[in-house]
Amino acid sequence: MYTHLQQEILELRDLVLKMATRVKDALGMTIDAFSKMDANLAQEIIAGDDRINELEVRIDKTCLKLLALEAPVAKDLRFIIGCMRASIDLERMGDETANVAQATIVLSLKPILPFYSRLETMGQRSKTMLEKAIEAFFAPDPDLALNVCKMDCNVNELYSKIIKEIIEYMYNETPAIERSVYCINIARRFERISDLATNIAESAVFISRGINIKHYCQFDNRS
Amino acid sequence: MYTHLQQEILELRDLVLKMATRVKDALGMTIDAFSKMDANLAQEIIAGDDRINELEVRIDKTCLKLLALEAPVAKDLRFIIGCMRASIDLERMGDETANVAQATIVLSLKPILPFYSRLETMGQRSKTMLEKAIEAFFAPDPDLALNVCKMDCNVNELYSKIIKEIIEYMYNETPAIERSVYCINIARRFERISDLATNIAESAVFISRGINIKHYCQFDNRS
Amino acid sequence: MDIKKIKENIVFWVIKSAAFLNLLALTIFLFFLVKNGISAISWKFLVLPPRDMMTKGGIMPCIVGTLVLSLGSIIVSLPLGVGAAIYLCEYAKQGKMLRIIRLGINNLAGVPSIVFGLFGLAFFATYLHFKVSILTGILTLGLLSLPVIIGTSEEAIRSVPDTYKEASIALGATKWQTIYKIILPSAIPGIMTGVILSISRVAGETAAIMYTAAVFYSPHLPTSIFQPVMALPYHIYVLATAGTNIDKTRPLQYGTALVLVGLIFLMNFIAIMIRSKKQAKN
Amino acid sequence: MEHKKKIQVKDLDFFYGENQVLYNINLDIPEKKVTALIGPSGCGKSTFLRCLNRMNDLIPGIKVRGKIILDGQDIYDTGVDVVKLRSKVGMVFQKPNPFPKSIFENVAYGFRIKGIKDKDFIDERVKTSLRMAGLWEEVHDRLSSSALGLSGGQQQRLCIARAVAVEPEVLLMDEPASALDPIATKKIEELIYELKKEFTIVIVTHNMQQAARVADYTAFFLMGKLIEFDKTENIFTSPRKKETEDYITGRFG
Amino acid sequence: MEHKKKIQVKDLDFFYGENQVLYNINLDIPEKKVTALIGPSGCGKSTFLRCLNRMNDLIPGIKVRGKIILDGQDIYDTGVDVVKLRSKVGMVFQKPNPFPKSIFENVAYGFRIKGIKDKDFIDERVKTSLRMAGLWEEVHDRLSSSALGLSGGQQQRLCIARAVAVEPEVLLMDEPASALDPIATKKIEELIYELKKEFTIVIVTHNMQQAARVADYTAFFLMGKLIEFDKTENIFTSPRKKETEDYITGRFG
Amino acid sequence: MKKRSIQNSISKIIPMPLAFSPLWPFIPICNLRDFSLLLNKGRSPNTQIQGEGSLLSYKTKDNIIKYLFFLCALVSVLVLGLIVYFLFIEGVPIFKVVSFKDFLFGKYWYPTSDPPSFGILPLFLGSIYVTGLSSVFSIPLGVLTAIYLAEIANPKTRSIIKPIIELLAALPSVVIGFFGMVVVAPFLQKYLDLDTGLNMFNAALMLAFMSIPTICSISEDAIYSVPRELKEGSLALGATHLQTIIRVILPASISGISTGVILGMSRAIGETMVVLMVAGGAAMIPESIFDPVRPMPASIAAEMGEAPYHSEHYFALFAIGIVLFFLTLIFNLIADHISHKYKQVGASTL
Ligand SMILES: Nc1ncnc2c1ncn2[C@@H]1O[C@H](COP(=O)(O)OP(=O)(O)OP(=O)(O)O)[C@@H](O)[C@H]1O
Ligand SMILES: Nc1ncnc2c1ncn2[C@@H]1O[C@H](COP(=O)(O)OP(=O)(O)OP(=O)(O)O)[C@@H](O)[C@H]1O
Ligand SMILES: [Mg+2]
Ligand SMILES: [Mg+2]
Ligand SMILES: O=P([O-])([O-])[O-]
Repeated sequence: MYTHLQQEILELRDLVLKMATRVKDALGMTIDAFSKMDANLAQEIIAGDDRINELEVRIDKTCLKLLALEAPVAKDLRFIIGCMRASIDLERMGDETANVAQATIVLSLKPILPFYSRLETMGQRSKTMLEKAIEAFFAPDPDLALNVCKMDCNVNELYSKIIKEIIEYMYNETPAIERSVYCINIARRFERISDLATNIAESAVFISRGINIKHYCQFDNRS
Repeated sequence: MYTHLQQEILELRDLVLKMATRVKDALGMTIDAFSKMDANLAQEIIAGDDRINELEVRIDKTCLKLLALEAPVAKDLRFIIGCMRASIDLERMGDETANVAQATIVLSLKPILPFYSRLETMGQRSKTMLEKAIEAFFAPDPDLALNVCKMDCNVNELYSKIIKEIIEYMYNETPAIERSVYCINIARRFERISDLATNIAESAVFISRGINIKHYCQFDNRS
Repeated sequence: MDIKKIKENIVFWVIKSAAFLNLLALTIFLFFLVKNGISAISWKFLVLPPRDMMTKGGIMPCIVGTLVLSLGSIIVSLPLGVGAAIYLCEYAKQGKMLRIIRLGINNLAGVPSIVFGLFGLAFFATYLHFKVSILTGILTLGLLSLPVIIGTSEEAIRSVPDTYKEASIALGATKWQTIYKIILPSAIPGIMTGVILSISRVAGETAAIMYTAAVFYSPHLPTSIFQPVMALPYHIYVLATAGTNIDKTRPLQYGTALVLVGLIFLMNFIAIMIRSKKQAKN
Repeated sequence: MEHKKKIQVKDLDFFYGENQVLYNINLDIPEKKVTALIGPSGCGKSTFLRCLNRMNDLIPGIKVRGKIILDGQDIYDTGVDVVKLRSKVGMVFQKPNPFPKSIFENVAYGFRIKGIKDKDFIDERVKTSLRMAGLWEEVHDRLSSSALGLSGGQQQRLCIARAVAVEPEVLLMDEPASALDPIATKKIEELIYELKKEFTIVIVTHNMQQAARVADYTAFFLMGKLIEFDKTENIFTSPRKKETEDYITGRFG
Repeated sequence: MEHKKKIQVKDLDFFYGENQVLYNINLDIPEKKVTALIGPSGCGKSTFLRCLNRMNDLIPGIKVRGKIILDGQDIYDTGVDVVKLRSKVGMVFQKPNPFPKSIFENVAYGFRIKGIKDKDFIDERVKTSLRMAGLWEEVHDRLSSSALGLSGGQQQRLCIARAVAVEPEVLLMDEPASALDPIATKKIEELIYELKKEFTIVIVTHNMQQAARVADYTAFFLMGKLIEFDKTENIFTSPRKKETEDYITGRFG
Repeated sequence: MKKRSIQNSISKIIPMPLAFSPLWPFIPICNLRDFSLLLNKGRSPNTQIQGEGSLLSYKTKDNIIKYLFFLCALVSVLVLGLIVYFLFIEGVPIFKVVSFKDFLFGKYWYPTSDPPSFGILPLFLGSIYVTGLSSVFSIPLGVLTAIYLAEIANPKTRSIIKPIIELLAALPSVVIGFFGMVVVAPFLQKYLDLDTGLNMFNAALMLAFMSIPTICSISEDAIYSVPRELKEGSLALGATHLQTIIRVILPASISGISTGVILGMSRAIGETMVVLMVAGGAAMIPESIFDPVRPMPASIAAEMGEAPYHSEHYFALFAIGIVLFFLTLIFNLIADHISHKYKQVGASTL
């Protein structure tokens, strides 16, 4: 039997998908804007964040409504809760892209610094993670999701290295200190984005298996 | 009539209260450790984060169970969802205190820098916000919660000022660059903590009034 | 639309007048009975035996005879009837045996009372040598009222919800404890109703006692159950058709009829009270 | 209220003899939406529902005060044809109550009493109605067998088909699924979801979750008074009145 | 299973005549917990429940295969005294069915049939049982009035008191709240929550939400087979079997 | 089991009527109090479900009780059998005198003339005619009144009239016969200008008066028990009350109504006293409804007194009894069949 709860869950799914796509696009654009030091594009990203926020509110509302009216259980319940969490994470990612875009605007006025390309790589990595996390979320594919969690370590390593590099650079190039600080911030943003992508992957595991892998990064902790 | 759902909600409330208290204490200790540059205390905080994470998992599980088994509506539902959100925020705060503690350990090896006291003030502010947010959450008191949201602007201003100050300082005191970067990070952490406190305050409004004030910071956006 | 309404009104009017006609007939009936009967009834009429070729005196032996016959018949039919009803409701399993028993009871209920009279005459009076006597009458009437008793008892027992039974069994009661402690107490008002109705039916029964128990005239009360008795319904019949002076005894006839009808109405009234009390309780 | 009002109830009081059971009800029932009436037992839900097609008229000694305006006309006006009103405001009852006739005749009943003879027309409408009630697939090959042979859930859908056949504008349902098992209930709920495309539906239900699932608007009654009327979503996420909150969260009583 | 097993059901098959309705059921019912049986209508829940105190014995032509071990003894052994078994395994039915006796006599019935005469003892036990059933406050001043004068919910609690009075170890309940309104239902649910401190409870329910609310363990039956048995929490958040998932999310049928 | 309490406890254990019953010698073994005490002796309750060997297990006792009740139930069948047996024993000898065909189709009933003539056709037809004629009155009146009571009358009227109708059913037939004789007959004679008021028409009226309550109260039960839901279902579809009665309520209760009608007729056909007193008693085939007739029960009742024991006349009367018995049997079987085949329908219960 095909129930209207299923219908509404599909609609919820569409909303989350839309939001995820927006965030993914925003992240892509952010990396673009950063690599090309394109202030206009960056401006666009900042402007677009509102629409992401709006989607978050709508998703929240839909989830609340479904929880209140349909008393969902099992898969349905897990999906709805997963969506609630994912929308929080996605919203935060949106904010982070806006932050990066903000920094990009400041940086675009000055010449580029040598570690920009490393930062871009990091951005790409986090973008890949986000893409995979979204894929895992909608499949839902717990194995892929676990992969995403594992990728997070790489990004963290990369992050540490870049920070070290930037700080070293700062010692030598004092005039670039402010910009370097911005860059540290950008690196931090990308690192956070990959963290958040990990969260989404965790939600994917939760949806498909009903288990919570937060703080564990493995399947078998069912009580 | 007194139902067992109410009983279980009280238990959930106790759990969240416990977690909130832990986080509050951790934040207090963090500010302490920072002001006294006490590496041991900082170590303790980092070790204590696990217990906060554990509480988050327990709260999540309880909420999921209540949603699945009790089909809560209205106040009960809002409270459970509020708790889910609050636990995510609190967990994140726990992480942030651990981050600050980490930075404190590094900084404690070197002499103190002039803007430490400003940072401490900022920490105190965010702590006040957290305390008020928790109070608003458990009362629940939407007006107090709204106040917390408004306090966030102050903290943000303070943050901008501090960052500017630190960057200026870096230009003059090149050897302190690395420590300054750490300090920027700490400032950023405190700012985030006040953001997260704001989130909790938003949850408080949601619980008591059933409206979502995310991205609006005011009551009247009920459709 | 209006045609519908008019049609409806006409039909309802017809229906109402049918009901009215019934009541009218009853009223006429009672009117004549009471008007002519009431004057004949007196204390003496009730307590004296008939005299002067039944043209004078009272109907005391008839009243006594009717009471003896009807109460006696209940003693026969009640245990058998309730027992049968319990069997049918509580023990019988679906099958051939049950079908046969049911068929037996249903058809026994339809046997005309005159045929019961013939049977009583042939079996009890002649074959068992009970003669025309109270005993023969009691047994005949008892069998005649058996289906009524079974029917009402069965209904009363069936109306005890199955869930009572299950509850009792689930508490660890045996089947007989359940029947005795739960089912019968709940069924008693229903059974009582049946008993009273069957007494009233038996009391008015004529054809079945004509050749089994009733006697034309006896100045004394019987001293044993092997003697015949006078009975109210038979007395009416005798006075009205076979008496020596039909017109002269007419007031007596009316009086006797009124006594009989009064007796029966009284019992029915009690039965109705019991039943409505029970219904009010549910 | 954002939607067109189909029925407006104004200052409705209702008495059984001396006994007042509805107090000053004001309520606008939106068109082509499902409106649920909830509340504890004996609060007057059924009574209110039965006011809407004057089924209460059958009970002697009732008294009605106030107005119930259906499409601009007060149904309690003198001169209103009750029979016509009832074919405009259909009703489905708690227990499935198909007539002891064939499935086809059950659905065709509404036409028979209207004196419609056109066989093709009736055939067509019976078919459409059974389709609407989601029953066609299950019964199309045994239309002439007795309706009593259907399962409880099917019988209830048959009753819905029967009510729908005469093309009412409003459908009243008094706990239409309370006698059914969960799967049959689910089917009825899905059916109501479909039917609201065509009809204005008012449903009484004991089951709050059911109201939550099927209704667009929910009215909460307590002791003959209308406590709160709002979008179902609002009632179940953030009711305005404490009584409503207590009732739906099970703290009541 | 973390808890002590009160009843172990092993390879249970059940037939009504030729018609098999339970297939190879294996299930351990934990002590002093509430175990709910859910499943679509006709899947054999009631039949299974009634196997546990041999109430099915009343139906002619049944056949049972397998073992039901209560406290180490197979209740289908020859030589088992069914009457004793039933006073050890009490039962509460779908519709409240107090005897048409006084409230006191209803609860005392279990002692009467055991031939217990000790008045003080009976008084004491009646009182305790009514307390347990949460009814004492409501009825203590009218113990000798008829039980039929109570409301439906009170009657059902009286039936629970009656079952509890003879100190059974296991309480079977077949949809104990399905005939009650939501508020009375809530009370019964809360009562079950209390009773599990003393008794092992097995409850059949049509209402999945009810199973979710009251049960510690849930067994899902489908067409006479036990599909899944687990902690209620797991069943309702992440069942292992697709059938269970489909059923509890309403996709079944 | 101790001896002391047996007598004492019978009356406590056995319901009063049973205690009086001829069956009581069987009953002491069911003294359950003693029994259950035995069962529980020396055992803490609820520790074991294993039964132990008590003196007489409750199963045996339950079986004996069951057997007793079975015997009670069997009495009806037994009696019916005896009735048939004795009717035949006493009735069949007549067929040595007259052939079965002549008996049934002979037009002359002169049992006392010489030679006697035993043709019961006039009696048989008398029964049929008088019953038929009474049905003409009783069926419409009975059914319409039933409809009135169940559907149209307001509850208060119904609660008054229903018991009155039931009272009517309890009127002894002899009184009705008496009424027909002394009130109706002179009236008919006077206003219709007849030779005698004691005739078929009068008898039919009185029989109708007698069987209306039967028809009415059974039909009323059937109509009234049509579930409210069905009626409301029809009204809610916009049907008028009359349409609802005709299209829904009557079809749903038709089996109960037919049962009532048939039972009413069966009662009329077997009725003795009324026809004995008012039918006029002429053993001829009637030509008009105002002719006197002598239905079968009347013949038996009137002549049995004069027929010498085991005379031909006596046998003949029993043979009439056989015919009457089977006639009513057929009616009852039909009623039975109808009420079984068309069970009362209701709203579905789940
Ligand atoms: N025919 C009637 N005569 C007199 N009083 C009535 C009648 N029907 C209902 N009532 C009373 O009117 C009040 C409201 O009854 P109603 O049936 O409308 O309640 P409800 O909310 O539908 O309850 P439920 O949920 O039990 O169906 C109750 O107190 C009831 O006792
Ligand atoms: N007395 C009986 N004789 C024969 N078959 C029966 C009997 N009782 C039940 N059944 C059959 O056994 C199967 C299981 O019935 P059961 O009553 O146990 O189901 P259930 O799961 O309790 O259903 P419900 O939820 O409707 O109570 C059904 O198919 C039913 O038709
Ligand atoms: Mg982390
Ligand atoms: Mg923000
Ligand atoms: O994104 P952050 O919370 O790490 O600043």
